[in-house]
Amino acid sequence: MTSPVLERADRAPLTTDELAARIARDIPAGSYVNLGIGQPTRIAEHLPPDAGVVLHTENGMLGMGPAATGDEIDLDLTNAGKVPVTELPGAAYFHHADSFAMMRGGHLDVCVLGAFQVSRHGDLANWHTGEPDAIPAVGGAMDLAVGARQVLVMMKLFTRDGAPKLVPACTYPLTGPRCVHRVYTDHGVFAVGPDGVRVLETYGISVAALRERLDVELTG
Amino acid sequence: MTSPVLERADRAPLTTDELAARIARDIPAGSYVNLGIGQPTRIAEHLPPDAGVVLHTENGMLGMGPAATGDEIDLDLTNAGKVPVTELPGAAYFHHADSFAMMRGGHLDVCVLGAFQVSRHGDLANWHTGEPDAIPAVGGAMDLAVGARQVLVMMKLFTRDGAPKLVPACTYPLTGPRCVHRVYTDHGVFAVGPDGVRVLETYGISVAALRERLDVELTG
Amino acid sequence: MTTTIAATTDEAVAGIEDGSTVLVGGFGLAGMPFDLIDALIRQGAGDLTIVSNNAGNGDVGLAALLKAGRVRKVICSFPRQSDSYVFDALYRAGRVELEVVPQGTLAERMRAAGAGIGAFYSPVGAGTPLAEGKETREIDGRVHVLEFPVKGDVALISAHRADTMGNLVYRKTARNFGPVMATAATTVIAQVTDIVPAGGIDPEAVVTPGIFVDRLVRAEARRLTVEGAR
Amino acid sequence: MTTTIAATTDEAVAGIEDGSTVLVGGFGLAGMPFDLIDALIRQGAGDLTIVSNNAGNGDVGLAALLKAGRVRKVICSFPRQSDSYVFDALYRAGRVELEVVPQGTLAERMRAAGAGIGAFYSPVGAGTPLAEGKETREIDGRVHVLEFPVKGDVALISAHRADTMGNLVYRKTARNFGPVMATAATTVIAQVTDIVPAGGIDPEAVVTPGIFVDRLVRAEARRLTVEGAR
Repeated sequence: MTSPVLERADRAPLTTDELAARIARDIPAGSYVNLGIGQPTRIAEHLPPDAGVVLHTENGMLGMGPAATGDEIDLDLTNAGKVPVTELPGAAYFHHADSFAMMRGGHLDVCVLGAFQVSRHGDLANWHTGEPDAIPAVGGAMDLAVGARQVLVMMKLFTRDGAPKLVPACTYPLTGPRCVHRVYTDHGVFAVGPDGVRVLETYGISVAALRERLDVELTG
Repeated sequence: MTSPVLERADRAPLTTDELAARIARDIPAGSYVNLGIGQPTRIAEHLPPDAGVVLHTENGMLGMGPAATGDEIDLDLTNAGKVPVTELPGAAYFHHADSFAMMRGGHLDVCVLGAFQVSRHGDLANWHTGEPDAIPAVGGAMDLAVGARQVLVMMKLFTRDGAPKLVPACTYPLTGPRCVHRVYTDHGVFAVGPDGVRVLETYGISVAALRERLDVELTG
Repeated sequence: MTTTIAATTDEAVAGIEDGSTVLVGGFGLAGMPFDLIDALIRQGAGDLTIVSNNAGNGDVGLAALLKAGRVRKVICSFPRQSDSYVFDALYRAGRVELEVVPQGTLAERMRAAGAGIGAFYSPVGAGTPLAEGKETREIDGRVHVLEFPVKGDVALISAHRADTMGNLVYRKTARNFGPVMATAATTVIAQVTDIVPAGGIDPEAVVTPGIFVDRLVRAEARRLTVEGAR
Repeated sequence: MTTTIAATTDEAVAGIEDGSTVLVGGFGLAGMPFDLIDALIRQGAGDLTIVSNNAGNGDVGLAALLKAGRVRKVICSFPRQSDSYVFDALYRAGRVELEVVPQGTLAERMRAAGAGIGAFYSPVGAGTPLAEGKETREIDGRVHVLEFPVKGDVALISAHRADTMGNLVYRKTARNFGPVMATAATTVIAQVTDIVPAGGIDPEAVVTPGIFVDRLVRAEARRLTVEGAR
């Protein structure tokens, strides 16, 4: 039994803030969550303060608060994007080996990552464009991809050139095979995995039109 | 070039306290040391207070002080033999995985262990008598045997029945192969290793008499 | 998910199933979660595999659980102690299985379970009877034994103080196996003498972050005799 | 052996040899041992392999060491940053080698070096280009990659406070790689803002026990700009 698709072709695609808010709604109260560098960090602004979500940053902290401003700025306290942040009551610090043990050991409930491409089976490509002269830099991307119990991707569904980023198979180098559970995009929300892609919601486009523009079979 | 044997056939074999004092003399100032359960713990009493030797106990502490007495007794603070001990200034506590990582990683300068048998190549047997109805119990013996940079054994040279405990090959189950560097006994001090056994000192027996009673070739 | 605070130790151990693997903290009596073990005895789960450094002292704690006949197997480093007579009798009667693991390997195998390490090579035990039947590999001229994770369904641990987020600090050498067991079980239950509000523990001094702790319960510190500690 | 306290950073880095592998703490600028790196530049050792999370920011710290031409190879997780222009230029000119390692694997490989683990199987990187040429093994239905220790001849780290025994505590997320690097090098050199007498640090709160620290040196805390921290 699958729930019916929420089809919202009548409205505009989600803005980045709307998308962040949409993802925030799916994060269960009391979860331990890692929000990847870039757009996913904006999800924090949409988490209800009483939800008790605890943010992890892989450079060694649980209980991370919002970005620091003014006198709060302390360069010994940054997030994984090296942006100064704050500390909430009940925070804890730990070293890098412990922090990544926590991730790799499956203790985080959710992580949300950006992506260049996601395959219909949940392969993730988000660390390398494959361009021969690019300087490779992986950071914690591969660790995050295998670590959390639920790996969510936040991305635009199409590149600037209109090419889909939800693909039959990634053409960019992989970050991790079959690790993504859900893909949240401006045009729709998708479950991915062994059974392929199921559309859950669309925004500013119909399921029929999505079928035209994506090169993957859509169920749901 | 080897130093001459210190042959003291004219005196009695070393008492346990004399043996502990003899070993203490060979522990360099400033060393990090683990003293095994039983007789080796008595070496601590013979370390000069100004030598700056730091004692490790594998149940999670550096900077262990002497046994606790009277009101000092705190059952949350024991050594590996589960005897209440004290804490010195500059101590540190850590958990078991970190404690054994420290040992296995080769960070301890010296450990001193008791033994049932040591082979001429430095094989150690100190955890199991091999009796079929004995309940096996290894504790941290195998970790200590491979961990420290210098593994010293403190034991009597002969069993109550007069059988040598420094042997061509251990007949008891091994704790670790080729891990012992020196053997300190009531009757003498021996270096063991790939080149076999070298006598360094004798007490209450001559080298010639030792050659008679031991089944291993003695050099030095 | 969020750490919950149980009103009683009985509530804290609810739902532990027959056949579970239970990691039990403590080194001898230091750090032993006595109140949780007593509650587990009342709760009734049996056919348990117990992972702990020792196999019980006197008639309390693990020894009481063994005596109640709830334990199928013990995985530990050092069962034989001066007062391990309950275990000794059960073992000699063939009523409990025993797997002896070097102490540091036991800790590291649990750490591996908690840290998502599939297996690791350790030099400890190579060339001894405890490595018989295990894969070995020579690395940098030294024989290493391949060791696999030990994961618990449940961990019962004792800490000193918690905050309401589940962050834990310990006391002296009672820390021992608690922090590593807290990472290595599906459900982690901690007894503590004190629960303070979030912010009541220095974030720099937290030993076990709350992410690892599922259930907390307050329990009075016990006065144990010195004899009992041996 | 006993931790020694150096009077100057120059004294602290004395004896580092050409061709050494040097572990350098820090995540971006937080926890970066700037004063020790400056002293290493003055000291003159070259042909170095640097293990660090990043490959330098702006013109300071690691970037300055790279600029001085002392680095043969960088092992890191994330060289490419908005202000990593020194590394970028050297790399594109073929004047520095690069080995990219996933961040957690980098930390765990150093932990293995410090913990006497010969090798370990990790699921991270399996099925990606970074696992090419590495041994793999399926464990519990999941492909794992065999990873070997990364050991340093020297580690340069920055901590907050030390006592005269060499025990260290850190500040907030500047802790990052310091504690694991302190376990993984033959000679560990720490710069700290403060050295207190033995007993001046709570034994429960020590993060790096003094056994891991060979040399300590006092260095003033730096005021860095926010821009510099990106």
